[in-house]
Amino acid sequence: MPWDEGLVNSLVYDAPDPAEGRVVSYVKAINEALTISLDSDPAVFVMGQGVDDPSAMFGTTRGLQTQFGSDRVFDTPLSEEGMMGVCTGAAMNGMRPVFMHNRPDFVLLAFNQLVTHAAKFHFMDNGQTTVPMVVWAAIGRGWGSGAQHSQAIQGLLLGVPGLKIVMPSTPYDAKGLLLSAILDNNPVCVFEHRWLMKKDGIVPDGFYRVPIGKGIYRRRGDDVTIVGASHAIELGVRAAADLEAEGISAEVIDLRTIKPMDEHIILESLEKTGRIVAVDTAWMKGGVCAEIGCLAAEKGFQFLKAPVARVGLPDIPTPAGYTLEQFFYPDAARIAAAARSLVR
Amino acid sequence: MPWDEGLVNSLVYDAPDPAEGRVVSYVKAINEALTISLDSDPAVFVMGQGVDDPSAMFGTTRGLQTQFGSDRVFDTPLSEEGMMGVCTGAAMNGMRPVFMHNRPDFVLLAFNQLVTHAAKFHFMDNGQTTVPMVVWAAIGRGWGSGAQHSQAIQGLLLGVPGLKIVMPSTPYDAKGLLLSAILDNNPVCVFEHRWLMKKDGIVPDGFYRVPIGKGIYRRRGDDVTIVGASHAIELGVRAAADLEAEGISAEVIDLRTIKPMDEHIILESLEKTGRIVAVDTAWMKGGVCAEIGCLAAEKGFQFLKAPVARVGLPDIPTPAGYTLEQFFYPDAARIAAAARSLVR
Amino acid sequence: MTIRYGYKGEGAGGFERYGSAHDSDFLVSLFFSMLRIRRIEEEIERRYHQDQMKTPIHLVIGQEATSVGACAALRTTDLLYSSHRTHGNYLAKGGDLKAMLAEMHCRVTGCVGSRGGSMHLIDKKVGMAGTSAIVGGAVPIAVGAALAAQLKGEDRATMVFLGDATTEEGVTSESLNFAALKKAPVVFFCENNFYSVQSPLSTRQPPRDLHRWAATYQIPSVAVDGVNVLAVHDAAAAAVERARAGDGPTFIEAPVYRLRAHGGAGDDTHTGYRHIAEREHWEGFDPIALHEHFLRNKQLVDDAALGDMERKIATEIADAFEFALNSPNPTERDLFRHVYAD
Amino acid sequence: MTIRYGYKGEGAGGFERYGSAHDSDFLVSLFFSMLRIRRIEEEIERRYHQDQMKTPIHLVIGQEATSVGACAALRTTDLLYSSHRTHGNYLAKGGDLKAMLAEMHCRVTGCVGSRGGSMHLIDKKVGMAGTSAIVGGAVPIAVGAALAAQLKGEDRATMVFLGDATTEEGVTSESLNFAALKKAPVVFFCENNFYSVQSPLSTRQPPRDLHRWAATYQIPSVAVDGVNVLAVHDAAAAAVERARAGDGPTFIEAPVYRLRAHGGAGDDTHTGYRHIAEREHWEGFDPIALHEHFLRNKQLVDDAALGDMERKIATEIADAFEFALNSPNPTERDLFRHVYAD
Ligand SMILES: Cc1ncc(C[n+]2csc(CCOP(=O)(O)OP(=O)(O)O)c2C)c(N)n1
Ligand SMILES: Cc1ncc(C[n+]2csc(CCOP(=O)(O)OP(=O)(O)O)c2C)c(N)n1
Ligand SMILES: [Mg+2]
Ligand SMILES: [Mg+2]
Repeated sequence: MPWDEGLVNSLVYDAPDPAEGRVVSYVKAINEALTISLDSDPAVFVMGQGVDDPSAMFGTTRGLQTQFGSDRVFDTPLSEEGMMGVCTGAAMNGMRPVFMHNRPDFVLLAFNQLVTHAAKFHFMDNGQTTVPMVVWAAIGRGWGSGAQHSQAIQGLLLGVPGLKIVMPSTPYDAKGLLLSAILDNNPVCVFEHRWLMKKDGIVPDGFYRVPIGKGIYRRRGDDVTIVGASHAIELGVRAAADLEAEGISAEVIDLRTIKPMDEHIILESLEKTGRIVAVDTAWMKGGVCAEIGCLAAEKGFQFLKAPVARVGLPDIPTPAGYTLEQFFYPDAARIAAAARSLVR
Repeated sequence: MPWDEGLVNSLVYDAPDPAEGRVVSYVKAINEALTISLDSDPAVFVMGQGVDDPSAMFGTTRGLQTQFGSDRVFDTPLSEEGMMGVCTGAAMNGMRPVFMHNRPDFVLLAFNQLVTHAAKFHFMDNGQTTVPMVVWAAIGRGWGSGAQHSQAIQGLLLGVPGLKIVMPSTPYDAKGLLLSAILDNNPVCVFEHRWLMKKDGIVPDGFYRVPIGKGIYRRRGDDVTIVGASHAIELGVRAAADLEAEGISAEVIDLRTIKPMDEHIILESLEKTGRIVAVDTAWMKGGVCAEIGCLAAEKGFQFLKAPVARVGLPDIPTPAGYTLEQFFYPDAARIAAAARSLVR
Repeated sequence: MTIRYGYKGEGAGGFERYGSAHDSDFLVSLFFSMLRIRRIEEEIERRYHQDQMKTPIHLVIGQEATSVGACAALRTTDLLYSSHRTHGNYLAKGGDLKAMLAEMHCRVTGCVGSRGGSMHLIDKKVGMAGTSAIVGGAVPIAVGAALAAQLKGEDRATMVFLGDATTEEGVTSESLNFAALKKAPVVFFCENNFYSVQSPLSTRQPPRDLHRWAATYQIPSVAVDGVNVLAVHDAAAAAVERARAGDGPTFIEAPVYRLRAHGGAGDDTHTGYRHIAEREHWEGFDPIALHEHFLRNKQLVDDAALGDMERKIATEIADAFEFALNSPNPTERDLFRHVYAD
Repeated sequence: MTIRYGYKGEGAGGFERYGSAHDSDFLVSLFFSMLRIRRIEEEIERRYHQDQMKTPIHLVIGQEATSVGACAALRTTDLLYSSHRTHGNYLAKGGDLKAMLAEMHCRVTGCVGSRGGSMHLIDKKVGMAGTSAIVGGAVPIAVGAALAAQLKGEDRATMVFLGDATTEEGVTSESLNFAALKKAPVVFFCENNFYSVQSPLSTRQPPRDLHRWAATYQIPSVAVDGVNVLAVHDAAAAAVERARAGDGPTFIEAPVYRLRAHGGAGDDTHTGYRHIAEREHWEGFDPIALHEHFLRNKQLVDDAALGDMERKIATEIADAFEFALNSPNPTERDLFRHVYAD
């Protein structure tokens, strides 16, 4: 039940230029990654609440059960922790499960299995086992998602050894990173953002990978570095455009993966700009913003010309109402303001 | 069954000077806080696996059931999430539950109730409800605690609005902070460290409070600030002593509470020393160390004379074996080395 | 097959038997409450596409008898906990319609000041004590509320509504076990509508009777016709009695049918996850039509009476929407309130 | 009362009936396996206070029949998952004693290179596939392993050991439900020793039969005498057969008694959480003594044979401890290995 369908459909993104290649929707890009993986490796299976229903997990799993059968693409009971354990056990025994959730909030029910089991088995049994599994969820926002259906939990998982965390921001990355995640021999969390699903993009046909652990420059600039991932960096790119009008040249780094984090690209850019704004879709305290900010002061101190700035969520639960949401969520303007304050 | 009893008993701490006041063990201090709370407020009850058994939660609940009855001090089924929800429901209806766990690892089973329910109800229902409850757990270390019985999860919870997190380092604080936590009208996590339980300290008789949200100087110094809490700051104090011998004057701040975090005392000290080492018992990435380090570069940048340093756990699960543990856990020497590197 | 989950109750027949025990005012009041909820839901549904209500909705059209029958067995001081499907629970428990619609319109006058939306219709004044948008989230919380009442020696019963899929969440098992262990004064009211969003029971559980499962926790468990408001009431009343008497929890399973989509406006049967024949089959057992039929037979209502009810309800609904639409939005300052309690 | 949880089995009587179906070598081998585990546990216990084994221990003294009987029904290629109480499972499944003791001595030659300690005795070569120190943690994982075998069409059964308290964890209910739904080839072996650490069942669950509870998930469930290695074996064999045949999961409840403390060396009954009379009562139903009695009656063993066994076992144990104690410690480099797989 993507109740936010209407909202998401109302979002507007610049259309990619078909001259540049094959234009595919974000949702279709994910669907292609799943199709290719299921097709190329019998060990892959896809499970999750409603992956076989008419809404097909926002459309990402559309047609998969018909094509690959109900043994490999199946609905699950409402048992997040149990099913996370089932994935772990299957992954420990030669399978490559992809466990899809509507919302990261539901993954919190399975933290014991994800954090204390899936992420640690390979270490605990001295490498006898590998746990190649993907936990996929789409961060919600708007239309009353509220405190219990909008939580971005990447910050909670950053400090968990053994896990990888992927957060795409484009259809190209959504497909390429998901393909990499499914082929990875470790548990990988893929956190999408519901608002990106309306995006179209240039997406190559067939198989390709986007490496896990490598960030990418979305825009080059000299005055300040805006770094983050997913929907936050989408806003960062817009902020950079606004800043340019004021003569502030912002460099924008899309980390693509939060863990492992590409420290090299962050420091490389910081060395040039000396200023950094860390952005994230989650709470600022002790999460991705904090990690980036601390990293800058720890390993890039000699480059820093100004305080580090972070733009994420305030230390407040997500309100459900429309008006309150406008005050709660940072936008491109707030990122631009933060960058401006460092440069001026 | 505290299997690490022998290990903990083998730890050595300097004995407090009886001339300074009443000497009480760390465990007894907690027991006093619980006794006073149960005695003074009929709304308080204590529950947890084995709180009424002969080992009495490391001794902290010794005698409570006999004194206050099995309605107010009771053992629970092995159902962490369910019992966390029970606490939440009871707290929403006039009670003040204290839910005790042997290990923070077990709290991970209850994250859905703790993070998505207890911490958010007061906000979600517009203040109609308050959720005054305490979630207590003792971080384990050594004697094969390993990856699944040693997790310090304060870093995972730092970004959760609505929660408070308390981490005492002395018997005095353990009692005073627990009394404050039980009187607080919000969900408060109290994370003890198993190794501190061997400590004796000067503890006033009867009721007193240590405020939640205020740090304290454990030692004054001019060259570098060592900041953290719990067992980590215990090591920080030892490191400062070693540094003094080398003529490095370290200031040591015990945050006492991780959330809310006393930013003022950190910045006040940083203004003087210009150098900061963030220490924590948990993983360094995206946790308490990262938050402190980011804060320093965000709000204390003008004071910083050197990079921020963090000393916590590497991005590796906890090994069970004795030898591996020695390589895994940072000690006072490692904190001293970090401080030294900033000063030299 | 076309009808995967059919109606197994006694239909109109059941009403005669249960009816005799109740006076006519009560019988009519139950009808009025169901009709009111139905009309409110229909109006919400009608207006939903105007996008003024920026909130998910989970309509209870077809499931009115469970909320109304169960809540008729509760006092205002008794507590009700609920899930995402809150409308019927909130209204039947006595929640204020104006505050409900204002909440759905994201106004500061909403029952929770626009912080919760439709999944958090809470009004503690009338014992609508809490809801969770996380399936199963409210179940242990309700047990905790019951424990509090028990510890304080209050004469208070607590009821929690849960769906069939909620029984798949481990926490529900944990809650049943603890409630049974402590003889907590709680009633687990399971609305079994056979689906979780668009997933049928068959893809989620082996064939089994939910009330038999609950019974293995040593909890008295019954199955009751969920479209018969009288049967629901009597089962709930007995359970609430047991709770008050200190005899512990009860589990009630009520088969019902959701005549609309899981969420949003309109029905989504056409998408193919369930057969149109199944919905039509259940439309033949509309809880309101069945009860009306019974009342007419007993000459307790006639066209005139029904007309009056409809007019009364229509006016109330119109006023409430007007209130909601004319209410102010929250301000930025409101965002910072109630993050922490003093 | 002094004996809260008494033995309800047939005692020696049960052996005759089950025994007839098995050849003498098999009957004797079961005895040898139990005796071996007992002696190993006793030696671990004897040396534990020397603090050379810096690891928690959860002895299975008194519970040997469950591990031995159940594992005798498994092939090496079948998988066994376990909890914190691993010693019996590991040894009965064919785990290497030297690697076990080295692990407990924190040596690099340990079965998991000193990363896991006694709660992670894993040896995939012999199908000792995984353990969790988190109660209930291994249960859904075992179901996942069974699902993998099912999807790959492997002729492989998976068994998971769990304790009575493990049935209180919601995830166990979730696991039963999913296993039943998918007819997963898994056997849930529940050792009901009536206690969770020092907490009796009565403080954790209402009075109920665990196997009846499991049965409501449409899982064939049986109770079997946990001190009768033959009864355990036959029940396990039937369950494993069912799994292989594609008929789905089985739940086996075996009442047993832990004759030692939950953790550590020695018994802790004197601390008062259970009555000394209860332990003494169960000592009268020692699984090894009962089986020895049966074998002697059938003249399958005599003092001489037993003496040989004891000597054989003693030598093996001495060698294994020597191996462990002479094994090198891990180095710092080992810490960084296997954090992530390539
Ligand atoms: C833990 C969790 N998982 C998934 C969801 C998404 N979800 C919302 S309602 C729902 C269906 C629940 O079905 P049921 O309990 O039968 O209640 P019904 O909607 O049928 O009244 C689901 C899966 C959720 N809110 N919480
Ligand atoms: C989730 C969790 N909660 C608590 C513990 C602490 N603990 C370790 S073993 C144990 C007892 C488990 O009892 P049972 O399942 O009956 O197994 P037994 O020890 O009796 O064999 C407990 C409570 C744990 N390891 N994991
Ligand atoms: Mg349902
Ligand atoms: Mg037990």
